[in-house]
Amino acid sequence: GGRSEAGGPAHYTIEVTGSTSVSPLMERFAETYSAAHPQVTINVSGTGSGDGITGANTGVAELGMSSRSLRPTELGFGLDVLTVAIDAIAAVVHPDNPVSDLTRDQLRQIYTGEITNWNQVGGPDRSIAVVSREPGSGTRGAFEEVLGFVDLLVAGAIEFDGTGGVRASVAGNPNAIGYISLGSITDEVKTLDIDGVPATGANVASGTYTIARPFLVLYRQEKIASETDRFLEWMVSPEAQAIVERNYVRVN
Amino acid sequence: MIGRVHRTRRRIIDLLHLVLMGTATTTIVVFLIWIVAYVITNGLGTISLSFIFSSERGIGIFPMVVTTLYIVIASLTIALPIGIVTAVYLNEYSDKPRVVHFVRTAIETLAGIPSILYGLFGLLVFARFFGLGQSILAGGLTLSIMILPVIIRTTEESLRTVPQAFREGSLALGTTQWQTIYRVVLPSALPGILTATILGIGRVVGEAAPVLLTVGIARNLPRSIFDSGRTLTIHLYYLTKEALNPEDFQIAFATASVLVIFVLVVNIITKTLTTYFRKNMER
Amino acid sequence: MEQSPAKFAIKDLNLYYGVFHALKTVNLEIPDKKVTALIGPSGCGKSTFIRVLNRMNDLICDCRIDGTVRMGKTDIYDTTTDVTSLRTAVGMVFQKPNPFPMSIWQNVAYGPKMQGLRNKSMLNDLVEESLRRAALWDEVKDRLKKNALSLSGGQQQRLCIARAIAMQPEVILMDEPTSALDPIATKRIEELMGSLKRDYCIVIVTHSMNQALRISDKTAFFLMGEILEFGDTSQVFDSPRHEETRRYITGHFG
Amino acid sequence: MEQSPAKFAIKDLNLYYGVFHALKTVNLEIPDKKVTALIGPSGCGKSTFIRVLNRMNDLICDCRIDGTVRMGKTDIYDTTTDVTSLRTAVGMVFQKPNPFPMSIWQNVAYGPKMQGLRNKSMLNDLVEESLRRAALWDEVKDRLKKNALSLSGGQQQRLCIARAIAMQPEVILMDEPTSALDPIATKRIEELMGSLKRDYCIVIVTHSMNQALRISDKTAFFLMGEILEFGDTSQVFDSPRHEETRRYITGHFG
Amino acid sequence: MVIFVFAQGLAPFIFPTAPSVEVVLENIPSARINDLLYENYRRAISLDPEAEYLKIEFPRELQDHLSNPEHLSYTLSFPGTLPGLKSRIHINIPEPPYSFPMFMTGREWRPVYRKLYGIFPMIVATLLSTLGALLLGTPVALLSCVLIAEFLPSRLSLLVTSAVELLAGIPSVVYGFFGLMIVVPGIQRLFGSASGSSIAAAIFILSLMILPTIVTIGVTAIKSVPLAYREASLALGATKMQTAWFVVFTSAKSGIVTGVVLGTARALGETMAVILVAGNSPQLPTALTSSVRTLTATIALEMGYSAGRHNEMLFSVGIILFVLIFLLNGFIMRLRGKMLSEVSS
Ligand SMILES: Nc1ncnc2c1ncn2[C@@H]1O[C@H](COP(=O)(O)OP(=O)(O)OP(=O)(O)O)[C@@H](O)[C@H]1O
Ligand SMILES: Nc1ncnc2c1ncn2[C@@H]1O[C@H](COP(=O)(O)OP(=O)(O)OP(=O)(O)O)[C@@H](O)[C@H]1O
Ligand SMILES: [Mg+2]
Ligand SMILES: [Mg+2]
Ligand SMILES: O=P([O-])([O-])[O-]
Repeated sequence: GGRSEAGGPAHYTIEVTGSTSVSPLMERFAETYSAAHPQVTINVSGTGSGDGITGANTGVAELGMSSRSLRPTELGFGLDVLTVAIDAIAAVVHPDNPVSDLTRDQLRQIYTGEITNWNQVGGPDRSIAVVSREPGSGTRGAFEEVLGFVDLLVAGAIEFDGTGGVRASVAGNPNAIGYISLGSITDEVKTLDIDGVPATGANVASGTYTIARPFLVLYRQEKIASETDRFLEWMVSPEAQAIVERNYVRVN
Repeated sequence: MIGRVHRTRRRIIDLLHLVLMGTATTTIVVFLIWIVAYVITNGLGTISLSFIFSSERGIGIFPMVVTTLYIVIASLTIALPIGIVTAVYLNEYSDKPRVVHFVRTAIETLAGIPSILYGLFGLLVFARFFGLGQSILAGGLTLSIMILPVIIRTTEESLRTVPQAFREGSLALGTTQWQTIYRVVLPSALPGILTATILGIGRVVGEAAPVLLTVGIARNLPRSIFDSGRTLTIHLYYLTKEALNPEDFQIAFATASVLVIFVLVVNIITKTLTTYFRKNMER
Repeated sequence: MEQSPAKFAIKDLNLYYGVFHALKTVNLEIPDKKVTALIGPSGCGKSTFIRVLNRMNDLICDCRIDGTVRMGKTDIYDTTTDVTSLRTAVGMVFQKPNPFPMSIWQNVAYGPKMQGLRNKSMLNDLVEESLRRAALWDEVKDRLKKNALSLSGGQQQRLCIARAIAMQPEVILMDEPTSALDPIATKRIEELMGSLKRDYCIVIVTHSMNQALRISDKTAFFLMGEILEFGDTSQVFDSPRHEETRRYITGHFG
Repeated sequence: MEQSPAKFAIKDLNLYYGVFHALKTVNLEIPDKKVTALIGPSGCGKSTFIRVLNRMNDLICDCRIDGTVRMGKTDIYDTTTDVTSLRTAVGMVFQKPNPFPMSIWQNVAYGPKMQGLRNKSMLNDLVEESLRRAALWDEVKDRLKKNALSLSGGQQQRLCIARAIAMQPEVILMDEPTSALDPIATKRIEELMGSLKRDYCIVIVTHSMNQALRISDKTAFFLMGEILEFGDTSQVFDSPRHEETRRYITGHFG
Repeated sequence: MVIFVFAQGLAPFIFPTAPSVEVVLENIPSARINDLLYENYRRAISLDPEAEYLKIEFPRELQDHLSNPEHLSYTLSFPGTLPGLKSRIHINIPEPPYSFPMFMTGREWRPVYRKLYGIFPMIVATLLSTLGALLLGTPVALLSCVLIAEFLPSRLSLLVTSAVELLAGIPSVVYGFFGLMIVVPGIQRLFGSASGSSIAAAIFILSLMILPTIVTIGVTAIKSVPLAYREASLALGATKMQTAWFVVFTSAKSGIVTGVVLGTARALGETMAVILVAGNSPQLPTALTSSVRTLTATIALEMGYSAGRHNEMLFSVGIILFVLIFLLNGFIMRLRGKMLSEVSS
């Protein structure tokens, strides 16, 4: 961040960098906040969770964003962490797919390659096209961790580097199964219930739907300016959390 | 000395080749039309003045247009002078064959390097090492290195086509070498330099991987070249990748249409300017 | 006729293109205010020689030169000689007309401008005078702003001559200025040379015996890089000293 | 001398480049087994005319032709005429030597190969014989695999002649084949023409009066796209019917 | 530039990930490690390299929950409510330098937890998709080069050339987009496979993308062949087609090779379009419908998310790309040198 030389009330720019899944939410935050505080500009760059963490650690950006919990090495940086939202991850299939409910076990087995045909889970006789995210994606990390198949993804799984790619791929392929952020569901795809529990914000909040991950903001308390501090506070305020609620699950 | 049989056979073979060539060319043209039509028919509905000139989320892409222009200007400002001077050096002062050979080899190599590696380099050197962060300047520097080979090669080609007679004519009038280059050689090579510029613009506008790594995807209207920003191509990439809202695909198509139309316009401008200059030169 | 002073004095000139020995021990004195013609079969070194006189061969990288070439008192191949000012004093018209891709006016004004002449009205006068002397003024006076490349071949050649004259050089070198021209244009240019030689030293390369005979005062006959014969044109054509010269002139080869 | 039959009969030939009228009502009969020389000032239409004889002008898009050109019995501009086989019968040597960037052997063998001759030993024989006749065999027999572009200008020109002979055409057209050659090469090629005319009809364009006089049986004098004079070479040179011919031949222009 | 990438990319084969064993506490207010008390400590705790054992004492309430510690090798976790708010203790044991042969020949790319960095499948995929694109695209490109430059009337030729240049200027993301929406479903339907994201789709899109490069450069090369060669060949009674192939095309060989080379470089280096259509599974392809991941795709996919050794490994992948390009360039220079010497000597 930095102060501009222009006159008037001191202008301040907050640099935010990191996760691409957090950045849409952060951009909305930024717009709303800047509208109320015209002296503050917030620059959001979505490059990836790893970059956000490194950026906050090295001071390239004041705030970093991550869509996954920190890894051990990164925890060792000693960054301060603020959870601004919880994002549920929904398993999705093509709307024409008759299957609408899977158990956690079945879901895991599909992703590890133990189940390869839809007829094994009560669907038609078609092989399953498994769609995943790229390694390192926050969404994938949380999904694998919650279902307990970390690094065991079936070898032939298709990997996309974004929610949109996964959704488009599932929407265009009746054999496909994928998982995406709850906030990105559209009627191009059908959301599966897991163990009979539909993926909704309410179910996440109540703890019955457990495939979820946090949206984190990282910073160093001792380095940040007072403007940034106020922005951080605001992000967990009811006003900000109301924005969260539109697509994600609020934190408090 | 040739039989009628052979002549007939030759004719058939020729015809066969012609059919094959026709098929190949038609394939190319059909795919071109398909791609352009696919993108534009899907995107045209969304394009409007406010789509291009509004900064508001979900309505306009003005910040991306501005960032794209910034990047184009930044990288051309850096790459054009360096590229032209290098090309002039290689072509006009090539009295040190070793140096020239080395520079040529370096350029050939640069030309073949995948753009993502330029991105890595820019990220490491400009963004991290020189502390520019992800910014238009870092991106401009990276992209200018990337388009340098294109500019040098194309400029050199056009310098090579400037007849030696022009140089001799000028030097014989007692002008210095620099005057000759500046007044006679460069103006004659202008169409080529223009082509180089346009190719460079096309590359800068179309490139995604290195831009993503060095400029970032900040959606704000950049206020200086030290700000991060999002180019049209990145916007398109980002929309397809992280499509958050149902309408994002519409916007993606519209953005793609804007890009395609931009490329089209740039091409038409080049063609027109080139023919204009050619005409001016020849007749 | 021998009284006019020598403009160029060439002594023991040897020129090599790489290993190829293109000019072999050439000795020659070129008189001022006269037309000197260089004749000889193709590939014998005429162009090479004429390009020695304004150091145009400097542009060819593997070209090496031995011996001395003096213009007036200065050794033009001395390292301290300023090539640019040498070329200012020695104008050249090339075998193929090579006007710049600019307007007619700009073509003629180009040289003086590069020398620092900025005054527009002086330039205008200079351009008009040069074009008049090259017998081109009447044909182009209404379209000085037009591109020079739109002129016909003969007009282009005369434009190049005007461009050379505008520099007010001491010497004009012409390499086969009429080889590609039709009879009428050829005649015009020959007349021009006749009038120019009053002020300048003119050296001309030609493949046409008749042209040499018509316009030159002195003739040098080149053969395989050597000067076989040099003297007054009338003497060379009427009573050549060498059998080869006679055979060449009467068309038995070339 | 007039008894030999006409190879080409040209009647009322008019040729236009766009709006430019390059050949004006040309009528001419070119005899077989003779050398016919075309002379005339630059730009008068000699090259244009010679290219009419093997329809090379087809390559120039804005070129339009009127009148009839017969070779033997066939009208070569008839729409049913096969241009390819016409050109097989009419060989051409261009003003500038233009060997293909391939080996010497491949250059000579190219034409026959394209006609379907595949037999390697027959090709070898043909190449050798053609090169011998073009007086080039001795100089290149050890380096037939070398690139043709590494030959000297004169050798290249002879290679192009060998290439044309290898096709065993009925006619050979040569456009200024010696204009860029040194005396020795020129002489060789002139001798070659002398021996070739026993079997072929030869048409040659030349700028050199002396050459025309030395080698040709018939001479046509072109001026501004018209044939001003045509007849036996001795008659054209010794007693020209037109004043312009006389003036051109004696070097009063061109 | 080379130096920078190399410096970053060679590190994992030389250095271990950390100088000593570290302990990291996540959401644990206090713990006693090797008899030292850490309260609200959020930095990595480096242990004395000489230490012979590691003793961790947890607060009582956590000890009750301690369960099944070996399921993740270095991390002890405690059941909590939400991901990110769990209490965990991580013990970072430094990894030794990675073996370069394993990097090159390893079949598994599991960079996050299992720390396997084998890029062999990606090398194969990169080479196969480039080769495939060349095999499919080059003949089409060359055929139309000749048609455009030699046979089409000049107006039409100009029109087609402009169109092809337009094709060259379209951003690769647009190609990828087109591939994702049209080509991928098409291939799925054609082969009846589970998914259309495959090496076949990558080859198809890549061959489409290298067409304009080869055609534009090839047409320029063919058009710059002197008219004299064509005249000479036609005057020898060769047909236009024979002239086009045996004289014009052969003379333009060097320029055409340049075009093919630049096309190859483009195919080898293409990133965004490939990511969208190839499926990106780091596996050895067994069929045309196998989903594959290329080297460039790996860099672009993971650069933003990677940290530590994983990040450095992506630079190592960059080095491999560099080497491939160098080899390609060397090969071309050889080839061109050969061709030039063929022409000049
Ligand atoms: N740049 C060069 N490199 C090598 N050899 C050259 C070069 N320029 C000319 N030569 C050779 O030097 C000799 C003399 O060439 P020059 O151009 O002086 O001939 P010329 O007398 O002007 O002939 P022409 O009447 O055909 O113009 C020729 O044999 C030619 O091949
Ligand atoms: N492709 C063309 N388009 C338009 N005009 C042309 C073309 N080719 C030749 N001409 C014109 O036609 C006339 C005859 O040209 P041609 O080449 O036949 O002359 P030439 O007698 O061979 O002259 P030279 O002795 O200089 O070779 C010239 O005035 C020339 O400018
Ligand atoms: Mg010359
Ligand atoms: Mg001619
Ligand atoms: O882009 P993600 O890190 O949220 O998968």
